[in-house]
Amino acid sequence: MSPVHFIAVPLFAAFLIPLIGKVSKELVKIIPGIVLLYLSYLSISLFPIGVNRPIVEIIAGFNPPFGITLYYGPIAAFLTTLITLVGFVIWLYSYKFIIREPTEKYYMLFMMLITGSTGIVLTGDIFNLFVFFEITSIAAYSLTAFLRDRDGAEAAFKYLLIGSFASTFFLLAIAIIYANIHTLNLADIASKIKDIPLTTRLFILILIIIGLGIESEMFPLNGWAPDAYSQAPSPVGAVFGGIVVKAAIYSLMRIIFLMFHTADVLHFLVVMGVITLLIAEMSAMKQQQIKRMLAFSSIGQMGLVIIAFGVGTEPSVRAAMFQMFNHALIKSLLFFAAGYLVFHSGSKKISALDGLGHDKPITSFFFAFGALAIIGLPPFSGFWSKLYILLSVADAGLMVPVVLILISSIIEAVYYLRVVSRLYFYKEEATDVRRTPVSGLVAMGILTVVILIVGFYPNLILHWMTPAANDLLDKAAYIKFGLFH
Amino acid sequence: MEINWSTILGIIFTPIIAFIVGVTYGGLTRVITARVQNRYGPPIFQNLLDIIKLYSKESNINHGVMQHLGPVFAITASVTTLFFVPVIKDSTVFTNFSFHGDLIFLLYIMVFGSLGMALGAGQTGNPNSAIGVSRGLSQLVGYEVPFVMALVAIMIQFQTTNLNDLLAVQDHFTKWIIFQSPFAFLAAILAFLGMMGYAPFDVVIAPAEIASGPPSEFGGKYLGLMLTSRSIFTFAKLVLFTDIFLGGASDFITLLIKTFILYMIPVLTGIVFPRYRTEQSIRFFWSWPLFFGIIAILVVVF
Amino acid sequence: MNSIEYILFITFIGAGLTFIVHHALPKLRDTLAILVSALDLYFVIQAISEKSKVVLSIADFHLIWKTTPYNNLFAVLIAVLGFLTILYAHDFMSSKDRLGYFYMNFLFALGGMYGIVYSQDFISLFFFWEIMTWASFLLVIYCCKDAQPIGLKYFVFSAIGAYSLLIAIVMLYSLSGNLELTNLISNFSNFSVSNQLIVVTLLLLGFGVKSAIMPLHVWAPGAYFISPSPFTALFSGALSKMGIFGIGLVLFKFAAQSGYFSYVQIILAWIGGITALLATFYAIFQTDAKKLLAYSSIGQLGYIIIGLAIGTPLSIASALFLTILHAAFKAMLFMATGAVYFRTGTTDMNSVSGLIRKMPFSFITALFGIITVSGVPPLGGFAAKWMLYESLIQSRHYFLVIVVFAASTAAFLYLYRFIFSLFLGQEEKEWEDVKEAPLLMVIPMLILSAFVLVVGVFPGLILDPISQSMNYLGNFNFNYETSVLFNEWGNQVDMQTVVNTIGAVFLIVGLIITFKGFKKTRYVSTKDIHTSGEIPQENENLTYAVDFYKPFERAIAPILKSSIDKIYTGIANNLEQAFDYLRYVYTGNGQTYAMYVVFFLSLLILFAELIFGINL
Amino acid sequence: MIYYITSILLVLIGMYAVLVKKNLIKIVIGLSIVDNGIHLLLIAIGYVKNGTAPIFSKAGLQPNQMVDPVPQALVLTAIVIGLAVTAVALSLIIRLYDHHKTLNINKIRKLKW
Repeated sequence: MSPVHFIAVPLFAAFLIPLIGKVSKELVKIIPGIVLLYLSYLSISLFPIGVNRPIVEIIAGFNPPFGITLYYGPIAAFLTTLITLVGFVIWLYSYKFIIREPTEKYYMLFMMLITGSTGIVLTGDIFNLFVFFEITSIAAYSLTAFLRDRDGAEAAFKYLLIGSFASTFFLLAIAIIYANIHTLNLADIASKIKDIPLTTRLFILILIIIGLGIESEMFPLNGWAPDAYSQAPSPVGAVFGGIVVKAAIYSLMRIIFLMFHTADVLHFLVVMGVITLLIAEMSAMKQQQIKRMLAFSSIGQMGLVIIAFGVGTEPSVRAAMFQMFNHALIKSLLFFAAGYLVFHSGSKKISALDGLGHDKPITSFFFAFGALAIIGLPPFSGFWSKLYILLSVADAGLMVPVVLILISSIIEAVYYLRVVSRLYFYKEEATDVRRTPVSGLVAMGILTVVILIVGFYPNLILHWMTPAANDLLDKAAYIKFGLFH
Repeated sequence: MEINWSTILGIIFTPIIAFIVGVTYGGLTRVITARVQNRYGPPIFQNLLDIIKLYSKESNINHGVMQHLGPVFAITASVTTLFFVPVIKDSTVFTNFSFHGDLIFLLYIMVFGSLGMALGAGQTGNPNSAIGVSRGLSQLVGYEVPFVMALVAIMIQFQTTNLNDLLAVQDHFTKWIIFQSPFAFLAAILAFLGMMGYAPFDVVIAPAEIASGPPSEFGGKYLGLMLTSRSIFTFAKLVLFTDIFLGGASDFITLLIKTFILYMIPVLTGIVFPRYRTEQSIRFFWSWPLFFGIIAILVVVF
Repeated sequence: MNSIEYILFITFIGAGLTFIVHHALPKLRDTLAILVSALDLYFVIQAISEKSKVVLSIADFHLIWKTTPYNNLFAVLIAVLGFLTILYAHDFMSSKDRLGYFYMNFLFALGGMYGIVYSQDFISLFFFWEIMTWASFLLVIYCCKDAQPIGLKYFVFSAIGAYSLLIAIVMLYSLSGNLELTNLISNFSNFSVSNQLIVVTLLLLGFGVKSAIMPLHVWAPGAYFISPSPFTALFSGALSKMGIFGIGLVLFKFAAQSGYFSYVQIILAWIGGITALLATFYAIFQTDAKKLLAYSSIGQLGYIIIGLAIGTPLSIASALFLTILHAAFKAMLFMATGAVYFRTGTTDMNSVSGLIRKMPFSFITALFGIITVSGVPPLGGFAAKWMLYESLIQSRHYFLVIVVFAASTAAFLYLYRFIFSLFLGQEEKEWEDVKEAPLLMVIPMLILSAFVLVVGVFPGLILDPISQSMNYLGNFNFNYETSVLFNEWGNQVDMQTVVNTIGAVFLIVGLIITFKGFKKTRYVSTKDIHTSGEIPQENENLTYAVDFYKPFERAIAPILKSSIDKIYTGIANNLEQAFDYLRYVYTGNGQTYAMYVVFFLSLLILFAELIFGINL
Repeated sequence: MIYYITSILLVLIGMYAVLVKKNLIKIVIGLSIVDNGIHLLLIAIGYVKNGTAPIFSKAGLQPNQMVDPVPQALVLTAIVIGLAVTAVALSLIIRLYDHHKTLNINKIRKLKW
């Protein structure tokens, strides 16, 4: 049992799937589930160890800073657990949802995405980070276009265009770093970053913010996001919102806290977070399509997370991670429910959802539940993370963001409740006789139960957030463990 | 509970006196109006005769229990008002319950009757009654405001809300509140015009237009009861104003003089003025009387 | 487990259970809901003597619930009203669908209120505040499609309120690191003046939205109008009182500690006064009974706020007295209206008329209700109004008392219209077959009617717990006896004498007039009226209802011209328009997005040192 | 030095193509040029004048006489990735052309706002 499995097993599965596809279609569908189940088990069993003392795995036999390392600390433990668990639920949902051929490609790309995301979270090497980023991105581009329709291709191309920009800038940053201090190990860079001249360092910082900010959906770099979210199949939307963005934002924050941990940078993050949040929520207000609305909401939530990270105190980072956790669950639930609502109504339009609440009560209930949860109403888990974010932001003396966050929450409530009321109170004759498959309902049910349980016992999660937050904030420990000193 | 004979005497005699005086004043009004308009007019006791005639009518009709009770509400309010006003200053008999209630209580109990009547009138289903009630209530809002302002000014000035305390203050005619607080008196007396319901504020009952309005469906014993109530209520209001502004009265003669003078104000105004429309009368009450009320309060405050 | 735990546990579990039971055993659903509310009532009363305290650790916070006299006062109010309204709902809702949803949210709202009143820290207060808000929101949108925009408006205003509460809470937390009420109260005087002012303002704003004070009231008429009547009774009677509960707490526990308290008092009192006056004026011109009552409710809460804001013992007593009374009489009126709706299917005052003989008990309830609202003796309303006026005059608020008096005189107008339009007037053919509401609907109405009568005669019964809770709020003492009220100058009103007098005269004259010529007194129909010689046709409409107060409307036309609602709608529309323009930055052209990236990059590079500083 | 300048030039040329050209193919070419520019930059970083391959091919060879091997490894990886991206991009363009019958990026904007 070692953290390498998180990367190796899904990668292996990804390559295996097309081969198995020749033998049995059914097996193709099941294998990702087994893989993710195994990874979930692995992540949970490794969790206590990683939280106590980071596990640093050496890949190719070279000791750091020369070799590639995996750094499995508290935050990585938390994020891998989140990714694998959400991944498993997404698989459960996809099981009956992805009925369109070629399913083996879907699952292959899905496995690659998991590989890339866990890789991003685990790696201790900046170039390795880039590679995993590219794996994730390429899988994501392809998944966006999975439905082979006109809009999917368009969305995928935009995503690709901007994504390539991101990778270019990120690679440029890596090149400049390497040119100056001849190392690629994150811990090593962190310890030597001060050797680089100031202007170069500024340049690196900007390139990294742009490069990783694109995947973190920071405004104005997030033009691709609404299209990709809304055109990809619903489970993929959940993957983006629940997994990819989380990994991206983690990597951005990891690098910033390791190398550029100054008050000005953090303020910049807060400002960008607020702008992202407000613009996204305002744009979501008048959306015609439900998944596009969810996409904007997702961007907005990321803005919230960025704000909380930007405050940079221990409680705020803790709150940010808690929010990431909640958002991953809730947004997945929303995408799941929206997927079947769109499926049943036969249109992506919000106006087509009228009266589905009577026709498809369970799916609609899940959507309504998710909507209430993401608005941050008690007793759902979203309430606590939002509360913690607000408390920590205010504690840092930033009352203006607090007010703006709450204003955006009101906007968010308005557009979500509009959809919910359409579901239940705009009556229309039901025509659709297809039923939501059990696997989809189970997936949504699991998320619902978790959201409720966490809502009542936030300590279950919060308890683990403190070491994770410290892991992110404590640069010295990272360098110490990462370099085997 | 010990039996207090003076209280019992008061309870028995006050309404009777009030009724007789009220009815006589009512008759006088008709005579005076006639004389001013160069007519001969009915005898002074015509009103009393009317009431007796109405009571003696054998058959009566009503439209339901609220109409049946409407006049009862009215007379209850009249008599209760009367009981809580000290009729004769320092008299053990005619003080009645005035120590157990105050001006604000009186304000409320005075509208109790109108509301009861309004309910009764409402049940008759006669549209004219409803129109009359609508007008009456609107006008009520009009004149209550300056009246309350006057009362508030007085209450603040003398630090009491009880009529007996006000009477005690006015122990000499120079200390009458009409002289101590003339603006309050002005506001109150203008409101009083509205309260009495003579022209120009008689749009409520406007006989030619809405067939007497609220009372139009009442006849026989009901109308008799209403007129009785009206007489008692007129007297009660006059006594109230006398107590507040004119220092009350220590004996019946003074009381009659003072109330008669007060009573002539609305009567004479009514003779010479044409009728206001509802909104006009509301606007009227909210112009000069309101202004006087504000002045009265400001005078007290500074 | 102690009583508070039982209350919270039973209510929330009960709420979930009713939803499940609705799908499994629909027959048991109503019984279960009634049982839950009855148990709540039992435990609320139990809690008074028990002095329970609950501490629950959730996240990093200690949630504390405790009984104090002030809490108990409101808890009893909620419990009684909750029980009666659920009893009432049994028949009222019987023909509706989605009853599981209805009862679940009803109980959630109840549970939220219990959580609020017993809470001793701001986290649990806010937590339950939100639960109450969304439960009530879900009930507001319960009925139909038309309710959706109204519900949304309610939710948005509630959210504004709740979030200003939250900002205040967050500020308090950052200032003192703690959210327990007792701690905050003792720390409050250490905060800087501006912080104190901001916190108090935000808290008042938050609680003010729920109690619908004037510029924030626009959600109320619609929400009261569209929600199902049993809930409207609870909504107006108890739920809006949570705002009052909070305002009382904020004013006397927090604001009173600071130097500018008198300014807060004056501003709040005037806001209350204007609320009372304008809401009354609006109420006069409504054509729907429920909307009329909704505006009336806003106005009455205005009086309560005045009472609290003035802050003399008598005024606080009057405010709390009115709080309890308003819960009773507004529930009565909404229930009576609901009964009319139940039988006729409408609450439009222009179409319903003459129900008095068909629905006598509803009429009596409505009559008692309006007498109480109007403040005419001998019912409870008089005591409340009397104390309010006396305290206003004695605390030298001369002009405010005029405003209040004008408002409560103008209230006669809408009250009369309410009862006249629904119950009096022409008995029309259309409503010939209307019957009295079912027994279970009548019983709660009559119970409340009896209550207002008893309170009217013996205000002291209610003033006992009120004076206890006032002692909890601060050192407020005032003089009263079971049926005698005193003002600060020592003048009194003896309710016993008043009631005896009124009762005696009424009885004597009533008996005389009834038995005089009893046999010759005939009842005739309302078509048999004096119409100046014309004989009314069978189908001729003789009801005077449309534009009932046209003259008055003409008189006060300038005041009615401006509408706060329109301003808000304008703002909301403009904002949405602006948002709509904003999303045009997402042009759909991939190249533009790439341009954004490059533009952002160059911007950052240009201002790198400015943004990221030189001490990187 | 010339390598650095060339690589920056390449990046700029690529950027120009991406931002200004309307044809999807040209945009993808632009992306590739940007990629190549950065690859060149990476190689240039590791380049040592007159250095040998980073293999101890003969005795007495000092490490500072060798070209840095790491950038080369990076570039190899990056080239592979760039290839993959280009492949995906081209396949997407094929599909876009199927649906839209055009390669003009201004006309492919069904998803907006």
